[in-house]
Amino acid sequence: MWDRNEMAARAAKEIKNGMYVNLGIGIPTLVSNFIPNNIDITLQSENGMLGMGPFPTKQNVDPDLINAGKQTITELKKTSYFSSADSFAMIRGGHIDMAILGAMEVSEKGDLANWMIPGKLIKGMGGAMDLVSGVKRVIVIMDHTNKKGESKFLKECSLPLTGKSVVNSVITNLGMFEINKEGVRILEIAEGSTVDDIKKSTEAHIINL
Amino acid sequence: MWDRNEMAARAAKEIKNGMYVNLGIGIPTLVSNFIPNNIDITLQSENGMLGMGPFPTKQNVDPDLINAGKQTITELKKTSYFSSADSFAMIRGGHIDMAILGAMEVSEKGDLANWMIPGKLIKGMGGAMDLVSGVKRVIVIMDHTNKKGESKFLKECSLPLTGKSVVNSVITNLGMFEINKEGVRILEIAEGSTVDDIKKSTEAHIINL
Amino acid sequence: MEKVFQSAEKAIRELIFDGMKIAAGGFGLCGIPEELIDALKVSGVKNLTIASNNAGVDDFGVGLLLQTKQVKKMVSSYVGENSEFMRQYLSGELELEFTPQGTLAERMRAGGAGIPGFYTKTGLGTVIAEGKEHKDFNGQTYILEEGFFADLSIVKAWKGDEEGNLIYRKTARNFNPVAAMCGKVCIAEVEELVPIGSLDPDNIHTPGIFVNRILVGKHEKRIENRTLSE
Amino acid sequence: MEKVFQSAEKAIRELIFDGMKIAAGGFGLCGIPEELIDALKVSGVKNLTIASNNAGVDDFGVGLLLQTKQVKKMVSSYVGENSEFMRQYLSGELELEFTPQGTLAERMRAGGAGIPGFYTKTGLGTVIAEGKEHKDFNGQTYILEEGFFADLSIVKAWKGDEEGNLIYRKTARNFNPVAAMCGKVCIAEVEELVPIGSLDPDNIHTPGIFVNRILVGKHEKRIENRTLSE
Repeated sequence: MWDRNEMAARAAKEIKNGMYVNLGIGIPTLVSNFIPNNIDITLQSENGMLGMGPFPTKQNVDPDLINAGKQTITELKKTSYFSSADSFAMIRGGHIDMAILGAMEVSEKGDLANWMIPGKLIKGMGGAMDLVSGVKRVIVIMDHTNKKGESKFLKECSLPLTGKSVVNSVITNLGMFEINKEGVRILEIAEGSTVDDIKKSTEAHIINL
Repeated sequence: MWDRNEMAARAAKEIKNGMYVNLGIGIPTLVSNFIPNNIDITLQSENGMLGMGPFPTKQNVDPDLINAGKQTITELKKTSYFSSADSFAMIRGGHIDMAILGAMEVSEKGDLANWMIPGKLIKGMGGAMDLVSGVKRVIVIMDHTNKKGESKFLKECSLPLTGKSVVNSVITNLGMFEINKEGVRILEIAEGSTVDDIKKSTEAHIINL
Repeated sequence: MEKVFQSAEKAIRELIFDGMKIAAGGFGLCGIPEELIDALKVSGVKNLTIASNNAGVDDFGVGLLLQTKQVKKMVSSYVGENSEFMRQYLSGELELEFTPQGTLAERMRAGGAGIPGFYTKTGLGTVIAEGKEHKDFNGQTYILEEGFFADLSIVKAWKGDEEGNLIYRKTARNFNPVAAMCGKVCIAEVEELVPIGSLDPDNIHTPGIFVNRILVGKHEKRIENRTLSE
Repeated sequence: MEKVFQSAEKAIRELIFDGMKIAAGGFGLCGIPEELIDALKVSGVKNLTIASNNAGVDDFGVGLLLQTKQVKKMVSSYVGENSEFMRQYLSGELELEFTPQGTLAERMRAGGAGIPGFYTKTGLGTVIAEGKEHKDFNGQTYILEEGFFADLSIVKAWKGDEEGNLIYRKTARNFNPVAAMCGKVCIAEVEELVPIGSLDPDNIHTPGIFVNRILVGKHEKRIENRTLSE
């Protein structure tokens, strides 16, 4: 079983030198902690920034400098700022190499649900619908099951979708999975987890199981 | 009969304080010479500049600073530069108050032809199609007749159009005309010209003639 | 044309009416037109439709106008940090046109650029696409989104001059440049009004043609999520 | 990812192929990628489709590639200053997709922004509208124009850094920022390569994400129409 940090570390391995990457709120934010020093990437923040730096020290907090999660951050030497329209031109125009996002549900066809639970919780899609439809590769990090132990990796999503057939890879506490036209394939099983654990916790059909 | 400068001076009278104006190549360029000092306007150049200044002195020529006619120009204190996309966002989005353009032909419905003579001369529409479809008011300055003495103010344009029902006012050597839904109306007759001169030189139907 | 106004109250006067459509700049509490929002609150103008990516928080930003029930409809991508927003929406008191963040930014730009509609892949296969025209280009399906046109734009910039030329600072730029474009009238509040000629003409983010009125405001710049490095 | 190349010849190598689509920045002879145009000429690549507002003049700018008959088709708004361009078009040797200047700029931006089509009033009722879809919005008719997607973008900037961040100078900006967006690969030639961190992050006109390769060029900057005040 991977914990939050191990999931983030696994996602970090997918990031290659020179990539432009957008990290979602939550566990995806942790991914930047696991990028090796010899890998130089550029983080995009969809509120209008390329080259996002780490969180600030107390002295460096700047209310005009936040990320898409509204957290205070810092800039780097290579940073550029731009409008929301230009930011999403990058995202929707296919210029971002990878987005790593959280999810409520993922289906075996790569459908993603992560923005609302009807009647209960509404966050809004923010930039997620734009990201999943525009970015070259979409990786989801999520717990394999919800608090009740029900699978979040489903045949069909039950919640309103963020995007249809948009997820390329899924990283959960149990392992890493690839979704393509043939279906879902296990790429890697988390240390301490077994094929049986995955079988029990997955509703989606896995072709190499 | 008005000469080039008198036509330009007549057009200048239509320009009110605070206006954003785009002047076409040729006689329209002369209009800026006739704007009184107490009228503060901003000239837009569609290649990406707001606040166009006069032509430079020999010492101030800058190859990076030209207008839409590719002429060297200068900047003012209030000048801003932007991309062609942003420039035409201004134009097409209706933010420019007035465009003053030349014409080969104008019809009584306000159709304008000024970009090509099939098989003979092709300049291209440049930004003219964008200007006539986006700017709040379009004024044409042209000679009333061509070199053969044939009317350029027609029932229907014979040349390929730049825009349909786009011209609001026409200033020729014979006078100034307004085009609206009712038709063409003489607003002013040039000093030294007569109603008869206009009658003889105009194919378009004029409702107050 | 005098563009400089002495206060937000004076700047909005004669421009506001019940039922009007407003486009507001800002992302969360960052780069929001604080004084103009206050002036709208004080004015009591009602039944507003406001396009704004978020609605601030309960007691700051556009959230203030939700508290006073001056808003009939929001056009937004995110409700997350505003419990009153979520409550009014779930109870049916407030209309909400959920619009993906990039689609919202593009709709504002389109409105300002004379583009009544454009195609995008964003939202395809989701509730966002329901009832919208679908069209194929090069074998892929896209949906039609419409340009957003506002009666009034309210934006916040860092510096501005008397011509209305604006520059923004860091991520406080966000939706402000596109919000500025799509209104019939645009009012900008700035931290500093500088003399004409002091802004670099190569680096003006919003040319003055888009700005009809400008005023200097005081800005609390409240921080929503102060996150520090360890 | 090393973006800096030592010459235009090296920068275009392995990227060019006969029949390719190129988007070029520049307006007239102002802000044109002089060295990249020369490198394309020297390479002998053929049957090009080039989207460029003009084609320079007969012996400078994109006109050089017309002289050598390397161009199959131009996508342009203006032919006026290039007699060879006009001659080739009138004789049928060259295809020309006449595109209004604003539509061309918007098509390039759209291509770069993932927008396959948008509606505009420009060209309505003219030959430009023939064969294009017409659609009404709020009682007015518009025509559908398509995003422009290029295999390669060639642009000229004033300064750039190793990340590919670019800034332009005065009206030499023109089509360069949008041309840079719409290519699968974009090469930028700059007058000066500056260290990372020396460009103001608030004032970067083209963020490095749009630029794949960058080189320093020498620029003649020929003036097309030297007009002086009296």
